[in-house]
Parts: sequence; structure tokens; C-alpha cells
Amino acid sequence: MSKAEAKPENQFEPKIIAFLCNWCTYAGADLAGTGRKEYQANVRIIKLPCTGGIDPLFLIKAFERGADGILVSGCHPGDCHYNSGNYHARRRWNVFRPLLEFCGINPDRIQFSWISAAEGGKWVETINGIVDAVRELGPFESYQKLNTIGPETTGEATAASGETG
Amino acid sequence: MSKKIGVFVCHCGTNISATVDVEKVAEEAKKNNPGVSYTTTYKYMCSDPGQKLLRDKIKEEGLDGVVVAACSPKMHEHTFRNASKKAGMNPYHVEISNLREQCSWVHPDKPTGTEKSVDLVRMMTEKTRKDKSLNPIKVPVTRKALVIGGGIAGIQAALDIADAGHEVIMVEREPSIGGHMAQLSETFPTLDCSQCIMTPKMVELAQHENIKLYTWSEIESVDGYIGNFDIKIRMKARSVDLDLCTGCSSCWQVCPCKKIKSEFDMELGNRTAIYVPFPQAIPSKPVIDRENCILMKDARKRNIKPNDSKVCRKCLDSCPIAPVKAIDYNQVDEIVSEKVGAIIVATGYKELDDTSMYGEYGAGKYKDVITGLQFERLASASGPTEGEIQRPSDGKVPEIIVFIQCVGSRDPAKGCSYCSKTCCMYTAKHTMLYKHKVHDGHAFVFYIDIRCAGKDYEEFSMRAIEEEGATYLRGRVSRIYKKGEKLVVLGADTLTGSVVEIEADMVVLASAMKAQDDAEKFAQKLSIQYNKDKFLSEIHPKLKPVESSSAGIFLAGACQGPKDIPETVAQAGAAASKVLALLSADELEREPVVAKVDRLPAPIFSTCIGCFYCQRVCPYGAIEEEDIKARDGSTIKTVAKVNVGLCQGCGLCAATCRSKSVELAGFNDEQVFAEINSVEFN
Amino acid sequence: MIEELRKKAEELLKNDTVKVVFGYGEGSVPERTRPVFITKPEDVNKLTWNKYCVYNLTTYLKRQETRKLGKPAIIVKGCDARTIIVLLKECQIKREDVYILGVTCDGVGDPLATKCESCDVHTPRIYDDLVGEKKENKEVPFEERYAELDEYEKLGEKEKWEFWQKQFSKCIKCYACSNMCPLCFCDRCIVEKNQPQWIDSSAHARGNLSWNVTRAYHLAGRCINCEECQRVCPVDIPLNLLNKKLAKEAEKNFDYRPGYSVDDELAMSTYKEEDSQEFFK
Amino acid sequence: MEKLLNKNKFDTLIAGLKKQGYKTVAPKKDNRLVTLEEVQDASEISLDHVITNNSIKEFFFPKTEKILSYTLDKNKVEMEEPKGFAVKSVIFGTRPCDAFSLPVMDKVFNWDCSDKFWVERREAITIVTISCDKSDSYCFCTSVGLAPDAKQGSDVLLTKISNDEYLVETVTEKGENLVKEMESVFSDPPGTPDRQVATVEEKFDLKKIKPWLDDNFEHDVWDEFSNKCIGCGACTFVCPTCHCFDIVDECTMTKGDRVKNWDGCQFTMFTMHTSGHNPRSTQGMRWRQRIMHKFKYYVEKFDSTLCVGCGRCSRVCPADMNISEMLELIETEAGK
Repeated sequence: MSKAEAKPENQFEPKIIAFLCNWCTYAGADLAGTGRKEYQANVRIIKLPCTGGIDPLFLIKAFERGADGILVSGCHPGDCHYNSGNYHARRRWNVFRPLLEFCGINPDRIQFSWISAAEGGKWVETINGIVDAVRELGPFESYQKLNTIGPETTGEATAASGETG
Repeated sequence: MSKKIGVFVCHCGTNISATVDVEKVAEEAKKNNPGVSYTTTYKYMCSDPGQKLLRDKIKEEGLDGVVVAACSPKMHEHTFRNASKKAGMNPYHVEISNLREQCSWVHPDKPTGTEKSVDLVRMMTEKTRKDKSLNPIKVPVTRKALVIGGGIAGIQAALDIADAGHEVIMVEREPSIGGHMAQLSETFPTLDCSQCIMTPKMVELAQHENIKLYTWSEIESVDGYIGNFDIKIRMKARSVDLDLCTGCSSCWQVCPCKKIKSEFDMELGNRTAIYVPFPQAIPSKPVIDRENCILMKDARKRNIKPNDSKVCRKCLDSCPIAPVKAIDYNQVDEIVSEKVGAIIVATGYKELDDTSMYGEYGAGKYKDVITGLQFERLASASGPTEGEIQRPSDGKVPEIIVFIQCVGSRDPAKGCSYCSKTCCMYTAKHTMLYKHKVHDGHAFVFYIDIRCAGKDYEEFSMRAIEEEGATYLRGRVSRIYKKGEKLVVLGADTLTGSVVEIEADMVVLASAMKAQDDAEKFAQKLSIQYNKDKFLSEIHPKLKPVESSSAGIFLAGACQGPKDIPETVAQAGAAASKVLALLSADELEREPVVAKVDRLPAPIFSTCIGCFYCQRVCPYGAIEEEDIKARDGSTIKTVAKVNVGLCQGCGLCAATCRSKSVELAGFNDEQVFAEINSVEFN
Repeated sequence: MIEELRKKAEELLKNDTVKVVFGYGEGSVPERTRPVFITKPEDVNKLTWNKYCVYNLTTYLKRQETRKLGKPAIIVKGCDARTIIVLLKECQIKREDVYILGVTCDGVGDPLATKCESCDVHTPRIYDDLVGEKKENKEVPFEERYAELDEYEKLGEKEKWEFWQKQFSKCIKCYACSNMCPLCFCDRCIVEKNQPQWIDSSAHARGNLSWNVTRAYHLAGRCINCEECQRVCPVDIPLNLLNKKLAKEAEKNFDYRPGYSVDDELAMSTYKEEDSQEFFK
Repeated sequence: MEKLLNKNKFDTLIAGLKKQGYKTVAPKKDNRLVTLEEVQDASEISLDHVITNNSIKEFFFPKTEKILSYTLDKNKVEMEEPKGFAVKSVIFGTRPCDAFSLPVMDKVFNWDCSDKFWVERREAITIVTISCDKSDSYCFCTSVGLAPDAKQGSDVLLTKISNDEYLVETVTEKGENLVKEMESVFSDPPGTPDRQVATVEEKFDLKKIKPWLDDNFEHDVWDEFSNKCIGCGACTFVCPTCHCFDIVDECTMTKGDRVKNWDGCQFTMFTMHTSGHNPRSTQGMRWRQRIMHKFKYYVEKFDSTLCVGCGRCSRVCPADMNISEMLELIETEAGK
């Protein structure tokens, strides 16, 4: 039974932005298509040559634009088309992820994975996994609220502190 | 100025249109996007009429950007870019929305698929708005190749390239070319004499008008990039003038240092201090071993120039060349520069000689425990025993001989997990060579598995067992110890489950093929990758097996991993053909998806601050330092610069740069930003 | 010690080893010192040394105004000297272009600065000349060095978010944090790049979050926790907590501490095959 | 009108203001900072400080403010101006120097065209100032023609007369109305109140500054004094009279906001041209601009010094650059 058919009314549909490397995960997503493997339609893919080319700023921007969850996925360690791009990327996430967590952003909203060009099945599982997980977490309202520039910024700051209504 | 973008939505028969309302996608693309000036749908965009439609509309509508919403860009990005190019549009203004593999095929619900498709098209339209014209990068090519290593791999590759009419520089660090193959006695599975097939090739190479040979030389440095490598070669002091010397042999006959272990004979024979490694050496001209020559030792000790030492001048005195002798004690290392367009690395392997690793086998302790290559020398007609199988300790012909396979291979406990691939075959060959020479002798072989997967290989090994009567025992040897004149081999026969004890006269270890000791350093010199065992890495194990991670550098032979001769020769030929393709034109064209460090007018010059993190992370050594100079010649600042010849377009530098001063063409900052920004979530 | 410092400075200026000495002078109130740039030997008496010398003067190595003064001798505490090591490794200064006048230090600030509580560089690890009695650089255990973070790490996700939102909401985008930071040396900061504008320059909640997170991230594996960003923040955002958190992660994950050796590989420009990936799926 | 306000009536006052629909802003202590921000009741108010860390400026000219929203359609642009930004409020407990910054800034925000965001907020907000009962060495209001109990810019001025009591003086009609609205919390003042007002030493003679500035655009002192400046904008942002701003569009494909943000002349980028040329290329030039603007250009244009002597810039300066020291230095130079 497909998830789409089972979709209850008014169910929250999380918005996921995926940053994929061209050589492994993007090809893996293609393979899922070739194999007609159905999965949830909540993800929007941004393709880059390599996960090593993903600046953490991309992730911040994605949240600013209203993403409820983010997927970053590339080649398995040792398989990088550019030898070491994914290793450098992994190092980046090793510090960036705890930083976001420290600032109160639920790390489950960002998922990192290695999906090879042969792993169409893993792609489907990963997408369904993150969509379900983020659906569980609900909309990323706290971040999305940051987007409103109220008429009184100072008043808003107070509101953000949660002390006044 | 705003772009005029055309959006072409493909039905792909019904592959897309069955689950995506393509008309609606086209309509939506036009509706709310100021950049889109034309939209249409078509049954098969990739078909000839589809491509014609694209070309026609580019011209008619004056489009300067195109989004094709169709299958994966991996399928037809090229097709549509080429079509646009034909219509006079820069092909890098074409983007593909992947509506098939990543939407219609995976989302059967039509409204859902349509909604997602609208998004996907919008994202690509936004990216297209920021696309910039890119032109293929043209790199000049020096039509000359460098081959590093003069074993069979290097010789084969060099000959192939030279025969095709290109100049080849060959660099070999030993005094002679020939490599390991020249050391072998016979070769499997045909048992033809190694030197008989090797030496003609060596001579051919030496005499080839297109090949310049540097022996007793090493690579000092490699700079530059594909098509344009600058090579510095260190010609080590040979102490012999190669032009003058005729190779008459008088010098090495008079040399008083006669007890130096011969490397070529795997230390089973001796050589002199001035020597040629073996009679068929190319060049057949000697070199003075500066470590062992008594004159050189004296000069070193007294810190004087060698020629000022008078301890021994026998070789010089014996040299018949006049008026200037061919021997020059004072010769020093010389660095020569060469420019080449391509490089083949054929640096070969090294036989495992780390005896400490297998102390239980007594290698190094017991003279009669020898390695595979040593056995080759014993069996060779030109070897120290002239082909007689005699044990090193006392010259006795061994009546019982034990071969142990997988020494240093397939042994994760010792840190070497890989299979050396050749040992099963050469051990079988050794048992045969032994039986051919010692008719009543008995050969035992301890093995883990017998892996003989080449053409005629299985038959060959079965012959060793069935016809030549070698006894194969499946199991490992735990210990070897000396008992009188015998070596007691304690092993297990796992097929019968019994412990085997053999009193042998000689033991041959089928030692592993290892990477060269300096493989790691060497790879770093060339900025190519290597694996955990220090074997050099090909960029793709299946589809690019001879290409290294640096463009223009190719791999041949056992430097990449254990290989036998046929495989090595085949790979050398493959590497040569890659080089020939590269050298076939004066220029090569490369995809313009490369990084660029910004340059601005004075007084800023570049926002790069020169921290060179990009240089550190670049897998290709493609980031260079550039001094920005003032009019008076002083340096204002040093900033990064991308060498487009080396850059492979991964974007690692761009993501590492904190000030975003580096961008990757085709995925530049504005393009990625536009894509993220176009996701209309709220 | 002041006298010794002055004598050294005088000597260096007199024999033309350096053109200028970057040091501490008396501040506008007794509880403050201020950076001084001594170019004449007769002015060395303006130099002082006391517990209020909290500044990390190495920030003046990046400023064109002070670079113009010529080759400097710079007075550095152990912590400041760590910055010099990072600057050397990041190609911002050449070793021969700066004379390092190290001072041994028991801690600065009143009350004692947080950075001093877990100091393990009482004696600088790099210097040309050392003033003050050499002190032992006792190692401080990992937990102790990052103890300050404990109470914040313990917070729940929502509390963390609220805490930082409250802090960031104060941000006025004056950029004192990055301007003061000796390691924020970009000519054009990423926030100043407006095509595209990755980080909103506005001081609203969205722009403040992306700015503060990015500033901290850009110091990952580099920040030596001199705490200058936090000291100079006019609205008192505890910025160093973010830096410290990243330092902790870099040390935990990569076994790396910046500014301790000129020979190591910079944490964020290298990798190890065995780097943690437990959070990968 | 003069009245008396007892501290124990603060509660009633704040509650009363709330009831009357006022938003109340007052000094609030948080850790090391005392900031003017919205309070709900009097217990939040802190009065034990020299001056608040933030100035009164942000309540009239916020650090970030949306001035326009728009949506883009294929063929049209729709614009919407923000409404409701001027909220009826009382700023309670600000200092005379801050209050004085308002009339100074009125000139610039009403010159040429009038800035409706400023003007409407000025109308909506009533300023209840408390005279300074203490000062610190950074204060120099007396050097720029003000006093710790100056009335300019305030609607109501409170001055401490005992530990618990404040003398209430209405300054404007708006102030008088406010006092009337809250009549019940005030009582009659004593005949000869003992005004507890801080003393602020006069540091320089303002009259000598401008003539020197007129003649010394080029002078070594600019570079010498500012070489420790690290080029941050903290001084300009905490300043109650610095009023430069930048306008940016923050937008996606289909919609956006036009936003007005504080900017400052101490930033390198402030005067950077697209070409890369920067007419104020050194910190010395930027520092000179700050002084010139405050003590020469503004005086020439608006006949008013653009400095109220609050000393905030000196307090926050990361490098301990002290503006009154600079002015003292100018005075000395002028005397040479």
C-alpha cells in the first residue's frame, strides 16, 4: 500500500530539501526511479558535484526558506568520485551538527547518509525514513517564525524570549 | 537584464505524462515566473523532432536559457546541450528538471507528482536565470610521454607509444632496465625462458629512436598538469661516463671488492663494487656502488673528493678509453628537466622481505629458507648456481623441498589481507622447475587455496600435482626449526586434520608482492592516490582501471596491485593507448566545470585572503599561489589561483572558502542560492 | 616585569630589530588597559603590564592601519601566542615578519577571565624572547577545560533554542565580535557578500541566527578561545560558548587543538578515514 | 506642573499605564546589562545604574525595520506598507542625555522629507526621564551643553529627592497629560526639594572644537588616535544620535521585504564603491568622519552638536578609544 493512498486528511506534509552528490546518491535516486520504487514526494533535490562542495550555509538557507528537514547524502567513504570530498564533508558535519544541536535545532531535522549509485532501495528507505521522522517532529515552526519581521523588532525580541505574549 | 527562458516539458511517451499533468506543469512554469517567456510540452523531447523543436524555438523566441523537464540529466543533458549549441546558444544555459526518474516513476499519484514537478521546474528555471556562458577549456599538450619504471610494464608502454611516433622519456632508478621480469627463470604457464623474451624488448627499447632512457635516475619532482608536466629527473652519479664507456668489462674484472651481495641475484650471488647488475643489462655499462667501493669509502671518511683518494684506482687504471677515461670518480648527481604531456607510472612492486614478520619461519635466520624470487635466481641459467638447485648453506642439492604459499598474503593477522595473485602459479612452476632438475627430489606445498584463474593456469597447476608429483597440503605452517642439517617444517593438513612434520633440506616462501617502500612518498610527489597497502589507486576500479586520480597520469603494472606478466603487459598497452589518445592533438578540451578564485579591480584585486585552506583540501593539487604585484614589483598580497588544467570540478574549495571567494562554474554561488531560494515552501 | 618589558621594547626599537612594539598601555579607567603602538624608544614608558591586559593584540596583525607601521614586536600571553601559531599556519603572517615578545601570565581580568581558569599556556609556546619567570604549562583535563559548557549542553532542545534566541535577539550586527577576532581576517566577510546574500545583514531573528552560527562555524578548529568576541560584545552575548562548543567537538572528534603546534594539520583542511560517522545513516 | 512620586507607587503607575493602553519600556537588569525594554510590572524595573546599555534610539529607529513588503507577479508588483509600527508607549526612566537625543535627531528625520516611521513614533511615545543621581568617568554631558538633570527632549522629568521620592516636573503638554491621566499616583511636592543630581565634570570646551575642526581636516592626530580602532560599529550602534542606515531587499522569487538597517561610518564597507574604490580607505579617515559629523557637519547643517555626552561609545569600545579624550586632545591642539 502506498503512503500516498493512505494519506489521512490534513496530515502534515514536511518539506525536505536534499543536497546530493552527482555521482552516487543522485544516481541512486535515479535508480530508484528506474526500478519504479515508490516513495513519498516531500523531497526537493539540489544536485552538486560532490558532498564536499556543500557549504553549511546551504543548510541554513534551506531552513530559512522553510524546510522542515534536510538530507545530505553522497558516496560511501572510499567511493568518492573526487577521492576525498566526502571525507572532508563528513568532517564538516562533525562540527556543524553539534553546533546546531547546541543552538537548539533538533539534529533529527538534518540527516546525513551515504547512498551509492546502486542503492536505489536505500534511497527509498532514507527518504521515507526522514519524511516520517520529520512528520513526527512536526513543522519547524520555531525556525520559520524567525522569518517574520514585525513592525516592532524590539517587541518581537521579547516575544522570542517567551516571556510575553 | 532578465533572461528569456524556454521551458520544454517532455511527456516521455506516457512515462511522465501518465502521472504528471505536463500541461499544468508548463502552464505553472509560465504563470508566475518573470523569467519564463516560452513554454511547451512535447511527446519525446529527445527524439529528432523534439530536438528540432528546441533548436527552432531557441531561434524563433530568442531564448537565452532553456529548461528541459524530462528524464534524468544523466540521460540527455548532453543531448539537449548539444542541440542548443547547434541553435547558437551557449550549452551551459540548459538545465534539466528530472521529472521521470525522480518524480513520475516514483510518485503514482498524479496531483502529487504534478505538484512536485511544478517545484522541480521552478527550481531549475531559477538556476537557469543565473547560468553563465561557459566555454570549453583548451589546454595545450606537449606531445611527449614520461614512463617511470623500466620493468616489463614500462618497457611495453614505452615501446607502444614510441612505435606510434611519439617521444618517450623513460626513467629507471636501477642501473639497468628489466625489472623483476629479468630476474625470473622461466615463466608460467608456458615455461618459456623469461630472459629470452625480455631481452629483445630491452634492446629494442634502448635502440628506439623515439625513446630517451635515463637509468640510475629518479624522479625529483613533477609539476604542472595534464598536457603540461614539468619533470625534474635526478641522474644519480654513476661515476661512469655513459658516452665514453664501451662496456668492455675490464673495470669490473679488476675490482678488488668482490664480495658484495648482488641485488639482482637476491643476495645469493656476489658482485663487484663497479658492476653491471647482470650480463644482459641495458645499458651494459657499469656503475660504481658508492656505498661499498673502498675508494669512495675512504674519500667519505677523510671528507675529500673521491678523485683525491689514492686507496684504489684499479678500475680507472684498467679503463682502456683514452685520452679521457670513461670513469669519473668525482661525478655528482645531475638534475635534468623534461617537459611531457602524459605520464605512465610503472614502478612495480617489491617482494616481501620483512623477515621479522615471519620469525617463526626462520627467514633471515636459516640460510636455506629462501623467497620465491631467490628460487627464481637459483633456477635461472644465468643465476649464481647457473641453474643448479643448490641450497645456499652448503651447496647441497635438496632432496626434500617445502614451498609455503601466502607468506605475507591473505594474512590479516599480519596486516596484509590481500592476495598476491601470482604465488599459486609461481609455486606450481617452482615445483616443476625443481622436479625437472632434481628428478628424485620431493616437493611439498602448503597452501590455503589454489587460485589459478588465468588462461591455461588451472591446467598448469594440475600438471604440477598430477604429472610432476608435487604433494599439496592444505594448511598453514606454524613453525620451522633446525634439526641437524635439516629444517623441520611443522604444519597442519586441514584436509586430513593431522599435524604434518616434514624434514626438509630447503624451504621456499611464496613471498607476497608488496608496494615499493617509497610508494607513499612517490604518490605524494605526483599527487596521486594510493590505498591502505600503498598500492597506487586507479580512479575507477572497473571503468577507469589505468587512470590515476590525477588527469594525465596513468598506471601500469604491479605498482597498482599484484599482477602477473600477461596482465601487466595488457595494462601497459591500455595505459599507452590512453596516452596516445591524449597526445593525438596539440590541444585538449576539458569541461569548463572548474573552480575560479575571484579577481577584482584594484585596490581589492581579490577577496581571497590567502589562507590556502582550498589548497590543502584540493584532491588534485589544483590550487596555486599567485602574488599580486604592485607597479614597483613588491607583493601586495598572495592569493589562491585555480589551475584549470588540474581542476576536476568537485567544488571542495568553494565550500571550504570562508569568504566565498572561490566558485565552481556551473554550480556557482548564485546558482545554488537561486535553487534553494526558489523552493517555495511558505 | 614592566621594567623588563620596557627595556626589551626599547632595545628592539633602538637596534632597529622592529619598527613598532604592540603592547598594553594605561586605559581610560584604572580597570582597563588599551593597545598602544610604540614606535619611538623614548615612548616605551607608555607600556604597562597588569591583570587588565586581557586584549589579544594579535588582532592588530591583520589590520592594515597597524601593519603600515612596519615590522612589529608583539607582546603576547600564552593564549595570544596560540593565535600566532594559527596565523602562521594559515599564511597570514610570516615568522620572520613578527617579533614575538612572550610574557608569562597567571591570568588576567578582574574577576579572572574564564579563559584563564583552565589555562595550560602560562608560558607561551612560541616566542622570540620571554619576559617573566617561566611557568609550567600544566595540562588541564578535557572535562575541566570544557566544564563551562555543561550547564548549556544539559538543557533540552527547547530551552537551548530559547536561550540562544534570547541571546541572538540582542545582536545589533555591529560586528565587534568578528572585527576584534584575530582569526576573522577575511577582507570581505561572508556577511558582506551580497550577490548572493547568504546571511541577511539585518539584525532580525533570522539574520542574527545565521550570522552567529556562521561566525562560530568559521572558527571551528581554529578558535583558540581568547574570548575577545565575548568581551567586546556590546550586548553581552556569550559568544565564546559557541566557539568553545566547536573547540570541544574538534578536540573530541579530531583530537585537534589549534595553536599548539606549527607542524600539525589544520583540523578543517584534512580528514581521517576513521573520522566519526555515527550520525550517518 | 510639579508633583511628587514615591517609589512605592511605581507599581500602580506601571499597572495604570498598562490599563490606559500604554506599552511601558523601562530599564531592566539582566546579568551584566541594563537595557531599556518592555516591562509588564514595576518589579522588573532597575534604577541602580548610571545609564542603560542601549540607547533610546532603537524605540524610534529600530536596528532592523521593514519599510515595505511586496509580491511579484508575472506582470505586476504589489506593495504594502507596514502599519501599526507606532505603538502608544511610555519610556520610563531614560536619562536626560538620551531624551535630548530625540530633538537632535528630529532635525535630521524631518529635514528634506520627513521619515514617517520616526515621526509617528515620536507622536506615540511619551518620555519620562529620570535625572542622573550618579555618573561615571565616561559621562561628559556637561561638556556638550547638557546637564544630568536637563529637560530637553523629555515630556516628564523625575529627579530623586530622597531615597524613595522623586520630584516630578512636566516639560511638555504630552507630559502634563500623562501626569493628569495618572493623577492618583502623584502627590504634592515639598516646598524646597533636595534635588539629588550627579555632578559631571566638564572635560573640554565645546566652543574650541569646531574652529579647530574647520582647519584640520588633514592632521596626524586622526591616524594616531585611531590606530587601535578595530573598525567595528559598536560605537555608532550604541550611540543615541548616530542615525545612518542601509536599505536592503530580502526576497525570494515572488515576494520580498524592503528592510532598513542600522549602518555605521566605522565599517570599511560603509563607503566602499562597487568599483572597489573606497574614499574613506583607512580607519583614520573613518574616525575623522565620526568626529567631524558630530561636531562640525551637523552643527553647520542643523545648528546642533550630534553628541549628547552619554559616553556609551567609550564604554563599549573594544579598544578603549575614548571620545572625550579625543575632544580634550583637540582642545589641547587648538590651544597650541
